[in-house]
Amino acid sequence: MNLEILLNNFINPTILFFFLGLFAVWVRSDLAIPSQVSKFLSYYLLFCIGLKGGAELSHSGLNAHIFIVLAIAVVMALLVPLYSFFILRRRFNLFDSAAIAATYGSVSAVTFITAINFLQENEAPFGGYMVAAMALMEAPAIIVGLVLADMYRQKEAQPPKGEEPGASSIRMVVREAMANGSVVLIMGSFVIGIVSSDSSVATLAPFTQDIFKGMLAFFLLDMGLLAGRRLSALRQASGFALRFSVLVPMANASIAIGLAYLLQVDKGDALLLTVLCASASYIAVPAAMRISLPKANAGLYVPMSLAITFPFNIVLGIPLYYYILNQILS
Amino acid sequence: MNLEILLNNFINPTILFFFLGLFAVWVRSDLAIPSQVSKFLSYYLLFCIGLKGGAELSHSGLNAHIFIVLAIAVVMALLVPLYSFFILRRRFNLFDSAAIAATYGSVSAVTFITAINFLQENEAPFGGYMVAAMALMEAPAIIVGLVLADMYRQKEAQPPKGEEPGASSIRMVVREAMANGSVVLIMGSFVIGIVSSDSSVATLAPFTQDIFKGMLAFFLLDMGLLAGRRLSALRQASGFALRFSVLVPMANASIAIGLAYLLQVDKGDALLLTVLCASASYIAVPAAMRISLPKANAGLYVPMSLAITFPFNIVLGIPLYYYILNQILS
Amino acid sequence: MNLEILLNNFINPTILFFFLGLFAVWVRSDLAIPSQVSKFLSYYLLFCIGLKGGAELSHSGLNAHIFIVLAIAVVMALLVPLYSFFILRRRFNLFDSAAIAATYGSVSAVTFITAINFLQENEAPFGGYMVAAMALMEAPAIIVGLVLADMYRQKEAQPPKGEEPGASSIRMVVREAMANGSVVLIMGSFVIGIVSSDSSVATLAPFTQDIFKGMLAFFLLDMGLLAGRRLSALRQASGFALRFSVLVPMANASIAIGLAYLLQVDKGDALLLTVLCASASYIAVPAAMRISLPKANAGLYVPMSLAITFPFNIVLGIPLYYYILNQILS
Amino acid sequence: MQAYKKLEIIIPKLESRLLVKLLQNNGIKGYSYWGGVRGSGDRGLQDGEGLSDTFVNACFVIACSEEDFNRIKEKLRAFLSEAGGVCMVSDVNWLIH
Amino acid sequence: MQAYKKLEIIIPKLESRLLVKLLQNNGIKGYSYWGGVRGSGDRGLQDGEGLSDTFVNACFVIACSEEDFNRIKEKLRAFLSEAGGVCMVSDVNWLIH
Amino acid sequence: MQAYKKLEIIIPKLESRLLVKLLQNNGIKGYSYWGGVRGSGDRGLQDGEGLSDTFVNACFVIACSEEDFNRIKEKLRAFLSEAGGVCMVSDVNWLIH
Ligand SMILES: Nc1ncnc2c1ncn2[C@@H]1O[C@H](COP(=O)(O)O)[C@@H](O)[C@H]1O
Ligand SMILES: Nc1ncnc2c1ncn2[C@@H]1O[C@H](COP(=O)(O)O)[C@@H](O)[C@H]1O
Ligand SMILES: Nc1ncnc2c1ncn2[C@@H]1O[C@H](COP(=O)(O)O)[C@@H](O)[C@H]1O
Ligand code: NA
Ligand code: NA
Ligand code: NA
Repeated sequence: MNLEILLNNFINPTILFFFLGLFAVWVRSDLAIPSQVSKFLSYYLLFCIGLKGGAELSHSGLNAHIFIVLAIAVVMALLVPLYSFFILRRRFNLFDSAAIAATYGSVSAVTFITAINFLQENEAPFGGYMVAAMALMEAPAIIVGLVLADMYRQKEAQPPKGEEPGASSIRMVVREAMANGSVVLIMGSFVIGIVSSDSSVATLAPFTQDIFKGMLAFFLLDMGLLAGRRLSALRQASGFALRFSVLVPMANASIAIGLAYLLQVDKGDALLLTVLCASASYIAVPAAMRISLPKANAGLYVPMSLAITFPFNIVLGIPLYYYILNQILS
Repeated sequence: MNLEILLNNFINPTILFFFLGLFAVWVRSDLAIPSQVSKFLSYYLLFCIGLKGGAELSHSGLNAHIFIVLAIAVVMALLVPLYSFFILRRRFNLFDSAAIAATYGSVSAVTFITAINFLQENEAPFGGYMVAAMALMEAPAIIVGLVLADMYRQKEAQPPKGEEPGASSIRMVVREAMANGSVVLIMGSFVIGIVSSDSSVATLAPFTQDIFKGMLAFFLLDMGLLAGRRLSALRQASGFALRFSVLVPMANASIAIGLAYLLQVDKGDALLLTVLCASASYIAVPAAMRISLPKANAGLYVPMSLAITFPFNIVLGIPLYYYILNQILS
Repeated sequence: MNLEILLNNFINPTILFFFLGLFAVWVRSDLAIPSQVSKFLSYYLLFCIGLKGGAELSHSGLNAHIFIVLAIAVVMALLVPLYSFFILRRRFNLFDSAAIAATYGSVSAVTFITAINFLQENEAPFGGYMVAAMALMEAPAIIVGLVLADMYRQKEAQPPKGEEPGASSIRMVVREAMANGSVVLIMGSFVIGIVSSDSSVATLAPFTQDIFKGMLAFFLLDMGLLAGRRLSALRQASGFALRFSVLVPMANASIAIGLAYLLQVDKGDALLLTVLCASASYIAVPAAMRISLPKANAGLYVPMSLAITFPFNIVLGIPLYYYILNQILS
Repeated sequence: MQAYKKLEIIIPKLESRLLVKLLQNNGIKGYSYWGGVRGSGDRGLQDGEGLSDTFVNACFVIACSEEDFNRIKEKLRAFLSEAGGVCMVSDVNWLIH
Repeated sequence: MQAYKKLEIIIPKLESRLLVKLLQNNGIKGYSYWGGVRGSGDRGLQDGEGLSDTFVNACFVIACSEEDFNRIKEKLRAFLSEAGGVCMVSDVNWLIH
Repeated sequence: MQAYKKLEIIIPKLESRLLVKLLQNNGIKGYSYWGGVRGSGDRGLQDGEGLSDTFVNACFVIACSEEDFNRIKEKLRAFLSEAGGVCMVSDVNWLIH
């Protein structure tokens, strides 16, 4: 077990397809995965991961350990946006700070799935319940972000948006975040994986497992294209924003690794937990922020999480975190 | 063989994904399978079922039994809309009655495919020619519905629609119903399945069979979403409409079961025939009615078939009909 | 080895699905593969073929033979549009001649992929590097076509299109042709196939190989639909255009077969080379011509290549070329 | 620039083929349209959902001369009263090239 | 034909649901809209890319009476100033059927 | 409300990138457009079919000041005469927010 895993990760075809996407943007190719196909691929991945997680949990059963990890997950999802917000306030306006904080406090499902793929390639086991951890971490950061924005906002009379005054109220946004398509799909598949018989889950395996890796590679090509297209927006971004996009995830990962060490979380689960903390949302949270904090600059928080933090995590972060966890966990 | 099959059907992952779709609508999730992907999935299913049916028929060959079943199918497709129309006329206006009658006289390909999946899980054989039965049942009900509407319509001078007076003439609508995408695809695949060599059909199996179940599960998720979204339209519907949506399919199923018993149709084929009679169209027929009977309320006949009859059949109907057929057929 | 392969090719399900597409258009069915799905399928095929080609090349390694074939490919890609242009000029205006010449000088990826499928079914080996040959042949014909159009164009002051005078300059068009999505995807996958380990390419096989044939069949259905829809445009086309669409590809094929014989190219590679020369572009080149030669009639060059040359090649051409190559190559 | 009538027509998508025919049969050579239009009107909500095009509209934009418009006016009216939908008419200038 | 106001509104797609609600709550029964609209304005480029609808707009077309328009005018203004986007108002004739 | 010119432009989709550039280079900051537009005109039928964008159009909507319009008018004309398509110009009121 050494740093070779980093290199192996790098020349992994799934990761290489991500770079192909970046490359295509760089040479200004018209290569573009149609948006509906993109969405299908992302739903497919959630469908498979949820089902698999549920099926695995129904084998392993529940234990105290699981609840500890889930608790860490939620606590981190509340803590990260909080301290991120105060770091961000030193340079950004209120709205941007709140939106970026929510973005980094929440999670990236694709990074999570890439980490699962990484574990499978390294034949390291992990608990199916981590899928629940991911789902649990999606919404809290949005709440924290919006509450912070609300608290610090000048108490000016706000222009009513739409008819209902509470149209974009925190309660509504939170409800929407929890009913977010990705969350419902992965948690639904998770529950279906738990209640379905082993044999019936097995009959789905050619769809959910055999072609999974190929679909992921194809999807990462798309992610590379999307990330590449957002890169140019960063030219106007401050050095502060760029540093934030790498350093804060690393700090979050460090805290997660520390907690995993203290509480002796299993290696595979520890990696996934770390990746969840280190990752930033670029699908669900931006969509929520666009509505609830329309004054925040989507041209800033999306590129930060999608074009910097995401590649950083899947290329360097995952193998790095895994290397460290291997050193410190038995 | 007992009522356990009903419960087994219920906790089958494919059916559970249908409920996940309903659930997602209920919690007002933004989960939505993109429409083009939806269409692709439905075409995929028809492609596979047609090919499989054709390949099986080329093994079993033709016999008198087959023609009996096909004849029952066509007779039922003409009879059902006829008596449905007169039941409906007691409460609905002419246009709605004709459209609903056509809807229930025709068939639902997805229900049919779900029934095939059910048979495969219960390791019950069925004849490939049933695919042809399905295709044969698609159009007749449309003709009957339009002829009825025409006969009872006040002979008022109708405003010409488009240039050609016969633009939406019955002949044209019928031609269109028979050239309907689903019919052409399933019948085309069926014929290709017949003429192709076994070995070449076998090389397609990873696509047409191995991942089939997963694609079906994914598609039923979509059907759940679509059905869920139409449910709300039923709040204004009369109790009569709701009762019709369950009782008429059951009556149709009973007649089909009776005929299957009389003519000693094989168990698997009998189930599929029953399901075809009990199912109602919510794709092809509504599209045809929207053009040929624009005054009929699509907000009524689509929800009836999609949000009531379809779930009723796939959740309760299929195992129930199968249970009964098992009792009465040797 | 005899003409039976032609018949076998004809009743191959993948080819039959192409005819099903034609048939659907003929009966005016509304069967239509959604455009985004269409694009996904074409990208999927390129993804798989590229990866497979790369993986195979990394086994076989480079040798002089390879460079000879690649050189033939490029020479043919420059030569074909040149002589085509002068043939075309006898009947067509400058713009149409240049656009058709570019179309026939370039290649059709789908024809190429169908030929690979044909080889696999006949268990004939071929070199992975042929993927590179295909990619190399995409752009040169566009350059030749545009240079010819430019040379023969009256030196009239052209109205500036957009701001930049060179907006649609040859340089820009060429850059775009080389950064064309298909080229970037297949070459990128090719390179990834070369650098990835065998084991990691193998884990993608259920996606890239097992379901490949089914996806191809489904895609050819779509191609049949597209070709069928363009057929009607040919009613106005001259007999000259129709003859050109069959005879020039056959002439190109003959030259390629001759060169393959002279230079003793391996049978499989020779077939692919022949098919590349005989095929005409109907995706990349038309898109390029639409921008750079907007005065050329897309309603002419697209139907010629898509509705005549493409079917001719996949139905008759491929088995015919293969039959001949089998006779003359050891 | 030249004065023209602009028609904007929103109808059930399934009727588009017939409207195209109506235009072609009446010598209207220039028109544009797109699908995927949701909306609400007399016939209730069209939410764009479903596997068929039962609940989705199409939008047509047609620039034509006043005579062209007068020629098809009544036919359009008849078409719309059967098929549903709206037709908005306004004046535009066509930037002739 | 009858004189109407035509509103053309382009807003971030994620706001469409709220705008539909605003229309419905204010008695506007007829409207049409579609997504997939790219563009540029005060809030930068909307390139339509991405897995969410963060960078894409929707276009609404509403034919309504002058009173209808006057009734929702200020509410629309408030909505737009919060959500972003544009509203263009012009006169049209409705081809009544 | 403020008086503006509204341009509605329909061109081959493959030309959109160039038109966007033309607008940007001429200081037009606000515009919207979408693809998937079928139609018919001088260059025949655009049926939206095919794997490339060869037979599909895009529709642009631009609200701009009269000066803006006058500035780009001739450039637009030249663009359209090369690329094909139509440009319709009308007057609108912009509901300023
Ligand atoms: N006043 C209106 N403004 C804009 N679009 C309308 C209006 N009325 C109807 N529509 C559109 O036309 C479609 C059909 O109208 P209807 O036949 O009245 O249901 C609706 O679904 C809307 O998309
Ligand atoms: N002058 C304009 N003409 C046409 N569309 C515009 C104009 N200004 C803004 N838009 C559209 O409205 C969207 C939101 O505008 P904004 O809030 O100004 O960024 C833009 O992305 C454009 O699609
Ligand atoms: N009179 C018109 N009204 C509306 N759209 C038009 C008109 N003329 C042309 N178009 C659109 O502009 C596209 C290109 O026009 P053209 O260059 O004339 O073929 C056509 O495919 C139509 O979508
Ligand atoms: Na995080
Ligand atoms: Na039925
Ligand atoms: Na060629």
